[in-house]
Amino acid sequence: MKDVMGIIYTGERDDRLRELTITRAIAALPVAGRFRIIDFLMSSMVNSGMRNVGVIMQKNYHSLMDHLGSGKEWDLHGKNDGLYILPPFLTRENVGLYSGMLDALRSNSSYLRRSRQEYVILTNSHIIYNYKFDDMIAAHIDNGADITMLYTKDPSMQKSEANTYLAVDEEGRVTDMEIEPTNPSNENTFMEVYLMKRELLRTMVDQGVAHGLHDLTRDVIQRLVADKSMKVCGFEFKDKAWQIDSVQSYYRFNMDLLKADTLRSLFSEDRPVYTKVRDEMPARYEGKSEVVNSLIADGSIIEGRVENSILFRSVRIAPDAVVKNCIIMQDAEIQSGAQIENCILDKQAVIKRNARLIGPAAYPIVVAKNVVI
Amino acid sequence: MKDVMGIIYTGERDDRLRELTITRAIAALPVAGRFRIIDFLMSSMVNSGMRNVGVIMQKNYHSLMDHLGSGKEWDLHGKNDGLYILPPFLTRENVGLYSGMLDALRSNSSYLRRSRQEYVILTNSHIIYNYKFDDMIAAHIDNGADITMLYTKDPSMQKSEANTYLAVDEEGRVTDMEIEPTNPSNENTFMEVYLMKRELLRTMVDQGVAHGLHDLTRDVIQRLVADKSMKVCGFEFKDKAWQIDSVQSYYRFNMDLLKADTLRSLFSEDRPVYTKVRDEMPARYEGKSEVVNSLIADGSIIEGRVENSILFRSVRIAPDAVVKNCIIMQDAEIQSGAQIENCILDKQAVIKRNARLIGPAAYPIVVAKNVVI
Amino acid sequence: MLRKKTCVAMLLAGGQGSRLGVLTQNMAKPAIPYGGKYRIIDFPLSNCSNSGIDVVGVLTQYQPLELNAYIGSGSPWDLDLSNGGVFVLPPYVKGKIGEWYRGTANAIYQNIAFIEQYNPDYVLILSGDHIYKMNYNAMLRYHIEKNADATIAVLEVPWEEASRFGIMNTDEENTIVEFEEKPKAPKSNKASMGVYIFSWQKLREYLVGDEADKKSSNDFGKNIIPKMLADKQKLVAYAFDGYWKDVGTIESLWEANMDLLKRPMPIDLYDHKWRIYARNPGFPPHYVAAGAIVEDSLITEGCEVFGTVKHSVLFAGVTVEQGAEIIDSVVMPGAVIGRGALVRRAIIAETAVIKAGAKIGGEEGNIAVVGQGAVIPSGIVVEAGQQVDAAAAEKLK
Amino acid sequence: MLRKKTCVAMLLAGGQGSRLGVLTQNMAKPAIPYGGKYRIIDFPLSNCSNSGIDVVGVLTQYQPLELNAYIGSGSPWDLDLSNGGVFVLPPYVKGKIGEWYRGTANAIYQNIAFIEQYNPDYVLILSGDHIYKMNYNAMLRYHIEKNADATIAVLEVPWEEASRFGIMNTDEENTIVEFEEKPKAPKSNKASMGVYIFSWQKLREYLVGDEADKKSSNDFGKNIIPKMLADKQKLVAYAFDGYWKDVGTIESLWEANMDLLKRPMPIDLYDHKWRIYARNPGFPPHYVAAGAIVEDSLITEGCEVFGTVKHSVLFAGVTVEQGAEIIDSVVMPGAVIGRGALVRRAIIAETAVIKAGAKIGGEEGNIAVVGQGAVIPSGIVVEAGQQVDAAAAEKLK
Repeated sequence: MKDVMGIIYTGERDDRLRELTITRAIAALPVAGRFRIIDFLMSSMVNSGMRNVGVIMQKNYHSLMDHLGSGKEWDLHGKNDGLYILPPFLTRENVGLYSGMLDALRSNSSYLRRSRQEYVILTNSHIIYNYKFDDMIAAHIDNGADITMLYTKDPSMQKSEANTYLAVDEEGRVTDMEIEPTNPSNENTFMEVYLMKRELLRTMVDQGVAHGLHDLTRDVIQRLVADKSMKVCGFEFKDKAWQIDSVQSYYRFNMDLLKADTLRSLFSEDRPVYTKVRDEMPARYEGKSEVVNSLIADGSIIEGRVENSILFRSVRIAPDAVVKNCIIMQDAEIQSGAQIENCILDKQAVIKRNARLIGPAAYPIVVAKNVVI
Repeated sequence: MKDVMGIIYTGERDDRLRELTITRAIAALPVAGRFRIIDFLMSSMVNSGMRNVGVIMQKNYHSLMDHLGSGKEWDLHGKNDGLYILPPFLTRENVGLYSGMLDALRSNSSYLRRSRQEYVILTNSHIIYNYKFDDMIAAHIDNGADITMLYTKDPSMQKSEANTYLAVDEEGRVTDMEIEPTNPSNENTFMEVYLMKRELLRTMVDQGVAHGLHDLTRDVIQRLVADKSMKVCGFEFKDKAWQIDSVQSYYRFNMDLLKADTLRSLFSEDRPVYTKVRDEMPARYEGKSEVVNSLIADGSIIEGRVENSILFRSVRIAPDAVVKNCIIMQDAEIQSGAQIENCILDKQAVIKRNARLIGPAAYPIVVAKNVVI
Repeated sequence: MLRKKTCVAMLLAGGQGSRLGVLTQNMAKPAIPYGGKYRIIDFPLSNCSNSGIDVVGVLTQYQPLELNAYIGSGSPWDLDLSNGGVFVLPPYVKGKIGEWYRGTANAIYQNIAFIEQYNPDYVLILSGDHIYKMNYNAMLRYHIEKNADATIAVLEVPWEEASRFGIMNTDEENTIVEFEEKPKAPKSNKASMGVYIFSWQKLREYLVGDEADKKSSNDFGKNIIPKMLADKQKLVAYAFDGYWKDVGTIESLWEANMDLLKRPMPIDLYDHKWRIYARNPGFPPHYVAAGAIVEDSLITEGCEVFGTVKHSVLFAGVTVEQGAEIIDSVVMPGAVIGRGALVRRAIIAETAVIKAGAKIGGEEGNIAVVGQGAVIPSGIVVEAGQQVDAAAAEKLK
Repeated sequence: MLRKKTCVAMLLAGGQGSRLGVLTQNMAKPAIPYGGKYRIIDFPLSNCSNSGIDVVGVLTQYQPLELNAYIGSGSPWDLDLSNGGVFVLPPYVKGKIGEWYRGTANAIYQNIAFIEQYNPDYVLILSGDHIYKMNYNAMLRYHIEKNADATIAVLEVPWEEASRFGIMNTDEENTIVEFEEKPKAPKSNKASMGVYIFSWQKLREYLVGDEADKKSSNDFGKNIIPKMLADKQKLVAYAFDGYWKDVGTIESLWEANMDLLKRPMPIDLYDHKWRIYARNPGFPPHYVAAGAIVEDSLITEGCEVFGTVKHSVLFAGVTVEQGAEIIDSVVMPGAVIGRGALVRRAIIAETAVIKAGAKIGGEEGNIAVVGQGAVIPSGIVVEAGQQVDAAAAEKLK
């Protein structure tokens, strides 16, 4: 498994995530009380034995870079291989804005060239799962595939309009691809994970860019499937995954974790999820605290009532405050007597004494970073 | 000394370095056989006990980022403090091109804010020295200075037209600053090193930017000196330093190291210079090799004649090749019978069998990266 | 090849900690979990890291496995350095013979070569038994300022307890004029904290001398310090007035955990300028189910609480099943408290399992202890003050 | 808390290496410098790193200080990991008693708990005495494919030398049918390289059995392997045909260094896909002055050469003064060869100083050795085959 490298592309569109992505890439979105979305991808790769992971950055990557740091939390701080942060370099040839993944890969072609692994796994960064890629890789080799695409039949993954669907024959070969169809003719949602030889990706990038193409899936892979010039296979992912492309799907994912079974399966002991450590002391319950069906991260101090909610690190819930169906990010504070419901509070947000903020269940209120209400 | 942080600005103009800086910042220029310019600054800071170093990147920073990696070589890969790579972030407020150091600092104001050290040392990246800042810091505190500027009387440092000169009174206070004068009225060349409290720098950046200023030295410090509103002191640097701002000065610095005394004083044992390690085997002398007054890095294989030259890592000198007064960077190759003199070969350059390339001593020929002659 | 360091720290972690009973059966004392997510050694290591002391030798010879794995490359404390870092130093064979550490001074003596690699001016001697936050660098500055040969950190203890400690009698300039180990009639209430700074050349000289003295028990408190005093060396006391807790017994370990539930906490673990670092197991936030009750407690990431937790400290990955009740207790990493079990005034060690309906401890009396990995069968009662290790638990079936 | 690993490596670095004379006086054998910038242990550690084996226990009890400092956090080999890494494992006290390692098998036996932390399927046993590049992962795949209980790496040695080795007699499927230690009439020339892979559960069983056998000398070659063969366990030979050199004696260490001067080198150290990593002291490139002569040699960064160097290996930071002559020799880090001194067929250990005009070694005969830190006074002659340590050199004055 040292022979597979990973590339994570973090340049997805993020308009439907509103205030949550003003200052951060989707990959850097805080989730599940103490993680960022990219932690799941990085950990999946590392737990699969991969030792070389490149993260292509596009815009708003300050918090992402900060989070990844030296890669140490993922044991990716080696002098050989390790974590490679690939921001859009401002050079004579590169103005820093990619018009698609092919473009982004071309700008980082020297990284692709210098790497020593035989295979590469290429992913986007807006789907959350915790997965060992071992079976997918074994199938790729067994099938003699040129390219393997990971897909899922999970109905909850079919909700996005921007999905790609794969028709897969009984031998596992992809026979047709539908990109962003209104009525998909099958249920196989592409998970935005490609596996192929590194050399093949290099050739595809060179050729694609030389022919003025930008979009890997639409311009290159779909054509290869259509003209059958390469063996493109599908591999089914049977675990649970979540697509984060809107405030609603972000909220839903977090709330799903309040089911103990879902929580346990996402954070299975043999696939730990690594993240930046903050060294906070354990959460502290004081006075008349009352907590029901909630996830609470270290560093929090709870004196009020918390129900069906997720508290990130170092959140303070003052006495007589009531928090219901909320996601409250790091260092936020709910002052005494305040009451909030169906809200997403970004970092350092403050709800002042006796304030009330109650959103509709279907459309949670987002309180941006540092805002005081 | 844990109470001082460092900020290295790498956005200097580099036009006079020609091909050498097409794809790299000055800070990333290979020097002295196995180092990059920034190694001297980073090591000086680390050897002075500093544990938090930010490197502001501007353009062409791919190789610089690659070189610095996780900061491990400088023991700066900690989870607290450590190395912070600060590329120009593309956000709504920041288009990625700084119009001066003030601007660059503003874009990285959150780093400046979050850091915990009381003092900050701010430097450019085109002057090479190996220095412990301890005395400068002690003097700053003893003098009760608001700002301390490092300067040198070394005549060889007075050659650049872009220098700033400081008039310093007997108490060490800077009474006048001349920026890029044609005929400087004193010999105190500013070394482009500032020391001040972190909070003071933050205030200056905020105020400066709020008033539409861009240039820290010209727009802010010079005014403070003029109106005496702060105590700006000078501190004399008495060791050897080299300003790298042209192909000539680059060549001269490297050639200076062929004097054993200069070499020993720059690489003094108590101030080791750290750099990225490449794990090459020792240099190998084979057959009729002949080496005179030269520096040879590990990984090289020498079968020909080398005189007054500097060979970087993994350079190959074939039998009957003759190399004189040259700087030959990593992985370059001089094939058999070739003859070169007064040349600077960038990485992976190849001089083919029996080729001759003889430049004028005063104006060495630069052979760009990957070029085959 | 190694760079000179002004000060090197040597952490004495060799004791068997036999007063901690079943808790130290398979584990060196400094590896004992404390405070929901720490181990005792996190405190001196974090203090070193925060004080800018970046060479730490950990002297150990007893069950170092867990400690070794816990320390690893030193990265949680930013001590994974090329120039310095944290080193576990057990005894080794020199020439033809090897010998175990005979006493605290002998342990340092045997590692003189380790220390001299860094050519330090000062050596900081620490022990791995105490919970406290302390700036060793401030103490070092004091040592230098006073031009002392040795500086000993002291804490003013209540007079009535002074006779349990090593007491330093000082003059008005904090120079130590007399040292009394557990005096019956203490003349001062300044107790030694077991934190010493020595000027290295001086200490070296005394270590060599002490080693030559066949009658010496090679101990800092019993031999080195009294000898230095007798020789009129300059020993000064450095006053510390923060929280300091010796966790050498079951009762004191339990108390130290309970101290964290006080309001305000007597030791501030929220201070971002002086964080206490720990190796992080990487769990998700803790989960409190509907129907669970949690009051006045510390709960760490990775826990799942379905039952009741009152005035207790739960470490990472503890499961409290429905109807289980935990009161005034300390439950260490990965332990499982089964349905309807009752745990009161007890310490449940790592990965122990309390099966449904078992009862551990009582409302009063000494603290009950269930050892690492012990499985207490359903319905069994472990009385207050009782200690049950894994082997003993096996026999309860 | 630690993650499962498929394979854990245990590196036996405990030997005193007494056949290396003054070179191992203050240093464990694996820490001996080799090849201009390596130490012997760099080879097995780099092999592990390149093979993707990222847990390495280094078993040592003899003078581990230099080794400990050299290994540090493991970063030169990318083994400074949170999940795994390199650990120095000396003996420790369990319960009330501590015991030193009695043999290679006992050393592993004493560290069963270390191994089991990672719950491995396989254990790779290595020694710290050999120079070779080997993909242990390929050997592991072979072990799995063959469904073996143990796999032993073997090298075909010249028949005339076979009686110096442990020889494996195999059937046509590479199954080992007999093992003979230094046989007088060898039936095969397949010599054991001291590299074993065991299925862990099987090895564990044999280690426990061996420990119970009071007559056993607790050695892999003498006890474990013969017992497994006697019990008809499946032992297979894994053929290796690259460069492999035992550097257990002065002569073989010198030869191994001289091997690197051959054209082509018998071991390829330029291979970027299988780099041998080493801790780097951070020197500038080496300097060759006008008037110096360097021929057929390896010179490492940090050297300064003013004299003559022929067919020799110079480690980092060596100084060769004007008129000094070094021929057919190995000069270890930081040594200084004074003006007009002559060094021939010799090994000069770290930081030794050969003063002006001294003569070390001769044109023939055994290799002369000057020990670590020894200062050979001006004009003194050290004959071929003579070994002078620092103390002996002191008396030469």
